[in-house]
Amino acid sequence: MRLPPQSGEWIVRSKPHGFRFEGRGYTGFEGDTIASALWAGGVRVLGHSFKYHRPRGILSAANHDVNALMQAGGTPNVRADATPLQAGMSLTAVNTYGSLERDAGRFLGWFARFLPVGFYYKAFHSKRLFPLWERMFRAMTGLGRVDFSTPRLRTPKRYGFCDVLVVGAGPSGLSAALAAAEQGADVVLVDENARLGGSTHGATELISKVTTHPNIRVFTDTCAAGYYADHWVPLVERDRISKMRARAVVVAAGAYEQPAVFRNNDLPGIMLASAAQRLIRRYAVRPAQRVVVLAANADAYRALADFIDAGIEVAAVIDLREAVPTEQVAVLAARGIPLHAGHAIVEALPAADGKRVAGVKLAPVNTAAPVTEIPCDGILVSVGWAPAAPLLYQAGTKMRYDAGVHQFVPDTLPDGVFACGRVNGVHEPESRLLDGECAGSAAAAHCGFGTMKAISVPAETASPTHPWPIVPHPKGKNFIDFDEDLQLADLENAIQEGFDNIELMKRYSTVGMGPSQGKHSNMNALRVLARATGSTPGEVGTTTARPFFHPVPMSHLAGRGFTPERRTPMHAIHATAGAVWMPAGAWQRPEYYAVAGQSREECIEGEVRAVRHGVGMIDVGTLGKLEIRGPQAAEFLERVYISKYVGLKVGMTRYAVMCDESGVVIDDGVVARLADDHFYFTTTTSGAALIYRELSRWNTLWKLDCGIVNLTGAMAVMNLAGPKAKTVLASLTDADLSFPYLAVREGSVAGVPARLLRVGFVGEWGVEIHVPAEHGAAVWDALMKAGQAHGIRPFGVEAQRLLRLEKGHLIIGQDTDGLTTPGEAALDWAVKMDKPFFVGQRSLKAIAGKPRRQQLVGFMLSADHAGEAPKECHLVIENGDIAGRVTSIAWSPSLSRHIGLAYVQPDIAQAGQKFSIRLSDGSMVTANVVKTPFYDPDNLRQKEAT
Amino acid sequence: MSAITFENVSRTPRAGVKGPGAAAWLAALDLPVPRAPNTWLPLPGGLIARLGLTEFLVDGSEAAKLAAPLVPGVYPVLRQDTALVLHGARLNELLLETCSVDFRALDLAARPVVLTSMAGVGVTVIPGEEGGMPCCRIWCDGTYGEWFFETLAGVAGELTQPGHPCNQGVTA
Amino acid sequence: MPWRLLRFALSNKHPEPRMFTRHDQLKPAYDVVIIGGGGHGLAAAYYLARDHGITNVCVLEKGYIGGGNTGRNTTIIRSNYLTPEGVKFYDESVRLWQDLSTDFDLNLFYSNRGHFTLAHTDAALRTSRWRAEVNKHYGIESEVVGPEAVKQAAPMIDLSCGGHAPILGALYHAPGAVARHDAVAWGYGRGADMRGVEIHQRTEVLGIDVVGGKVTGVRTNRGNISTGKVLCAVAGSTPRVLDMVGIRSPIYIHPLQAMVSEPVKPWLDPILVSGSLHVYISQSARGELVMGASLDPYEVQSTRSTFDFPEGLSAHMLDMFPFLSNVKVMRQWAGMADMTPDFAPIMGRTPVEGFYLDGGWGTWGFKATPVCGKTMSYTVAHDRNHDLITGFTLDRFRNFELTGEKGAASVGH
Amino acid sequence: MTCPVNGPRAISEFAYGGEIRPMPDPTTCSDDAWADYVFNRNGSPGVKREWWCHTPSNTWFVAERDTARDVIVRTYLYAGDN
Repeated sequence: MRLPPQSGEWIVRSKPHGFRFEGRGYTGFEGDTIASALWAGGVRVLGHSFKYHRPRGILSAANHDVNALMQAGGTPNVRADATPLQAGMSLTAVNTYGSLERDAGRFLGWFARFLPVGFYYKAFHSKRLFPLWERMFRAMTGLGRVDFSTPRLRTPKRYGFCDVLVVGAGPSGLSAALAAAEQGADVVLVDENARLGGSTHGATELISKVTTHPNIRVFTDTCAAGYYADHWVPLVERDRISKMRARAVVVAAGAYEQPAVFRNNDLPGIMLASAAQRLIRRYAVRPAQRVVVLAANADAYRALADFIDAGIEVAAVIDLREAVPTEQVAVLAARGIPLHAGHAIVEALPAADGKRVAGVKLAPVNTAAPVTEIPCDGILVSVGWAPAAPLLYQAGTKMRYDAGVHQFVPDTLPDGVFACGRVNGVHEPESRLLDGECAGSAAAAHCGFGTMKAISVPAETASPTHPWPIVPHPKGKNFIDFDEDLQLADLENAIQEGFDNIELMKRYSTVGMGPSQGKHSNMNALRVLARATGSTPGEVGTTTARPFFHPVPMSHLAGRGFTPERRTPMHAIHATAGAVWMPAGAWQRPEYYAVAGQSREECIEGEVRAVRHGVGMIDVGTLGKLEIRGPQAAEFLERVYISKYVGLKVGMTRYAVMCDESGVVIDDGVVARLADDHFYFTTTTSGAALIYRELSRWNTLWKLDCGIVNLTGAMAVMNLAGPKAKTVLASLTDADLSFPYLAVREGSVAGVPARLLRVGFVGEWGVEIHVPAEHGAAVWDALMKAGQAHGIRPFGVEAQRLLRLEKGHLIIGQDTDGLTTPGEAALDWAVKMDKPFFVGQRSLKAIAGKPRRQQLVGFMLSADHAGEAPKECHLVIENGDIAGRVTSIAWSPSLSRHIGLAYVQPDIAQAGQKFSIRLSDGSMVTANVVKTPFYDPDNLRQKEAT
Repeated sequence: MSAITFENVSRTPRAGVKGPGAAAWLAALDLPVPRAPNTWLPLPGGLIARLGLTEFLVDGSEAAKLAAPLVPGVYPVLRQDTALVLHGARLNELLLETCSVDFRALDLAARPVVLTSMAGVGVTVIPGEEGGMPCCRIWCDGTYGEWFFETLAGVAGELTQPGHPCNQGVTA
Repeated sequence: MPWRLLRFALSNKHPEPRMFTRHDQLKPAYDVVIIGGGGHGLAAAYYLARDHGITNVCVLEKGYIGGGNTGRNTTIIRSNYLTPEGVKFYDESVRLWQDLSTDFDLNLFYSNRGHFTLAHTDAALRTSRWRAEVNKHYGIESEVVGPEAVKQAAPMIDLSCGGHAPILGALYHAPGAVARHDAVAWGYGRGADMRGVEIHQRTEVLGIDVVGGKVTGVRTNRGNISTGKVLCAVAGSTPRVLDMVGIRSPIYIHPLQAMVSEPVKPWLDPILVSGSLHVYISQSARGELVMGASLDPYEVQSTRSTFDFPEGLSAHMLDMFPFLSNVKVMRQWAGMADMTPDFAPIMGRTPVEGFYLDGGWGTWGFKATPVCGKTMSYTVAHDRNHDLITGFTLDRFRNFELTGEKGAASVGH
Repeated sequence: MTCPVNGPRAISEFAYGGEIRPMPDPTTCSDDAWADYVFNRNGSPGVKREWWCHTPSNTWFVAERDTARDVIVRTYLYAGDN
């Protein structure tokens, strides 16, 4: 079936590639597609259809032959008509049970009449049986198989920039690119084919001008997958994506040739004339020996020449048009090819095995005249085109139906978007060059390069598209959608059932919803609907064309998938100390430090003990750290926190709670006053970035005389705590450590300037040491060394959680939720309603009168509690109803009791009251409400070093 | 194809300052003050960059000058960022794969400073040219530094592999 | 082979009658006008006619029925919410769902697949337990399970999620299901139509007449109608209709995008949701992977697509399922979501007499379709809020009494 | 999106801060008026004045944006309500 060398053929005959299909060996050439190589090898059945499992061959050879999807090793749904052949490929058809030869699914064809449009909506739905039917469907459905051993592929993704992006390198695209480049624009030209030229073959002079032009970058084998706002067009290449940002886009995407609809129009051997031309010119493959050409336009007669040159016997030309232009008639006369004008194919005749076409039945259009038969092994169809307009639609182009060319054409184009060539309704070869030059020049001018050339493009003399290439047949099998196996009657029935709107018809019949997204079916479906509803295609309109133009692999979309990670300056030290990490946003924090031979619990308990009885240190560098300076710094804090800061003494700190405008607690931290006009304060780890941004917004609005600096990444922080902490620190600092609880001092630690905040979060004498990040590791090491004698231990997030719980301190986000007010969280003491203003104050005033929904309380389980303890978020149950929930609970080694925090109804929130907690298994546990702190109620330990 | 060289210059002295009075204060310290936002000027042994409207970064020995007593409307900014200098023929490709800014469109003569996001991390970039090859100086939050360096180095490594999809001349 | 199909086979002419009667003109007056021919509006019409005998009703649809969020969602159905109000409400919805196919004599492909909400942080795990406990309290199957249970249901998942977000556990909700979304609108539409309700497509409401605080009529591009009762069921466009009657609301519109892969042989049975990775995924009866993520981060009143969306979602998909690298995404689309401050809907009577609201549906409207029809038809028929929706009324905001659904909604759909 | 200070950037570099809504005087306004300010939104499509922040530089500015078409009309630094 391989033809003698064709001029400009794409195959490299010196490079044969062996490959396997359905277990048999074949040989093709470098440059072949899978489909062309198989066709050359005499294979006619490339796959089976989705629903009826009918044999299918090549239809378009233009990347929408969805019936020729193949499994290539681990890769599903490989498009044989567009995928380059590689040596050693092992391929199978996707939609078969068993093999293509013995497809157990063939029986579905016999049941076709049992499966009318939407049949699955109308049956199988008895509540009892549906699961069984569904299992059957799921066994039959789907196309290719995913291979679970496929590794995550990280394909590169890059940004790209250009002045003019030209989509499509056919004649109009080439001439557009050249025109734009000539005017000085930086041009990118993309085409999904391996070579430039589009449907024209050769056009070599223009191509070489384009490829050698310094202003033009060419992307072949590349699909412009969609149009996005501001002229962003992702260019999908074989192994990467370039996200192209253009200043102007020229859509020269051409048109898809459209099939004719007649009985058995899906038999292998029936293909679009353009597909046959591709086989011949690119791959030197003879589509068939003896063909009938179904024509309705000039393109068909141009194609004829190719067929004849390729030595194909053209048995007859059947032309849907009554009046065939004389020059076209002449083409046939010269070669003695019979012409049947005003005729249509009413049926294609299958060969005995039903796996290829063996002849046609034709009859005059719209008459009951006798039918004649012509034997042939191929039918080449050229009856019209549909614009490849998805990008234009996505860009917001208004399209209109042009009855002159029987297609939708751009009516009003968005700013910076241009169209030319077939997609623009221009089909005559010469006109396409002019139209392209015109669009390219306009696009360049739009970007400020040169002025737009005044070029007049002659109107089409005859329509390249037939308005009704559709022939009904009582026995059906006249397919409109080859992806979904939809026949003419299916659409007519859908319309009759009331789905007489293009979108409804699509959804009900699934026309155009297959992998080719309606490239060969939407236009004919639309015509059927228009005729059935007595409206014009223009009135019916088209469905929305969503991205992508062709399906895009997830690996390409995902790219490398950057997931930034933050590390404190002490990260490496923690790692060597055996830290077990837990994620906290972008951070990794030590949950605890593993000790050989000890369980998680033992490790954590050991860390707690170290803090309670000796000394421990935790890295709290993930806290947000902000600095605010200026005459109105205090005023600013006064407005964003619920407590008062104007009166805060220099050298002192104060707990700080932040609400949103509805009075809900969103963050907390500590504010330290370093000078009258200078504060240093912290936020929660998770809140850091957002709080800084929000505070910046407030100050943009308020314009107070102060400036906020974000030091979160610039400062390392460690909390040194425990009865021996003071001793340890004293050995490394010049600062006088007798300063009181909640005070702040500046001094040097291990020779590094530091801010020392006397805090009590964990309930022992403790100090937060803030130093510039570059010194963090050194200071940590020095303190650990100094602490060795005192059995210092680094402690992690879990130990800190427990220590703070013993002190009854809450954690925002764990002991509060999206609706918690300060009052509910037992923070009334911090709320200063007598301030002139703070964010959330007015809302708190509004709800002050209302009864409280819930109240945060501390609770203990009885000392003799045995068995399972409640978990966080177990519910509090009162007389059978939900009365609250546990937010924190832990076994306190210091108190040898289970202690926790819970939200409960106010009427059971008094110390001494009892409530019950329900465990997951339904059993109840009694808890006693107690005052917090649980440990060291008078906070003596954190105030004074012991 | 030549590799991309990475130099970690995080140790060079650095200081920052921001606030409505910052520009005047710097001028009073005899430092040249970039007029336009997001531009920089060279200094003996370093540079001064204007980040946005009222923030400045002094990189190099001159940073010491910022230890001078503050005046109202001037707020010091402790700089602890990771600072990298990247240089090489494939640098532009590296930038295209990690950042949405078109650095080639910038006019280097205008000494631009670019505040953007690279591989998902907020960065300050000063693009330049050296020995006919692109180079740039990048600052990012030090706590992202390690990951940022590893990630960029990883991408750069790929870019030096022949056959890598981004190494075909046509799109370079 | 079911007998229904035999019947199709034995007659050459397709026997099915029109599902929706064509009405060339609007009547001058209706007892009830329903704005919005999506699932909610058609369901309300259906139950008004079926349960309350009110059939002089018209449904006005600007485009085509089911063309809004009904046809754009990812068809997930579940009831494992966080608040008592939410749980009871959605539980009733699931109950109704299970019988709809039979009620309609139309196969909705209601497919019970089981629903996992993956927890990647201890905070998420806590929320999961909170939801599970509340759910169980109201008799709903819902429990916290460990990573091994996730691995069992989806053996091929990468529990470490590429190392970024290890799966610590999940909230498992056995009743979780998916359904063929378009068919829901058609089923309710046909049912309402059969009972005399008029469905008018391509009919746009231009204004609503309010006299003395009371609804008197509706103005459309096809003429004016007088009516005393108007139900607004246009989630995604609610504020525009509320403006017509001068009601202010907290509703703001953010797009929610989704995408679908090429069909592949079924490999994923359950529905998986990851709050941290912003992924939800199920595999349809066609073999397509239906995937969604979180809302777009800013207000937009159009269904435009962005490229950031498939990029981000695919990256997170591959964190969970690296082997999907070669699977191709076929199509992306978007819907417009009515967001509210507390992630709960706004339903029931309003300050304008005779004007009833069914909005604020955020990203949970599809699963509520049947119960909304039930409760809103009751509310309209009796001019009294149905018990199940008293927690969702508009005045909760004026009273600072928000519902606490935020916790549940924040972990996905 | 064009930041008034940093120029045109990919939308991914920006954070949305919601519509700019004047706050009623909390000391004088009624509870209802306050609740309206806190919760209610102008949810209909149209050109709105919004807060946007260029996150790499933490620059807050005003964008006038048509939310019906997601088209930015203009951007400028905040200079007080008007």
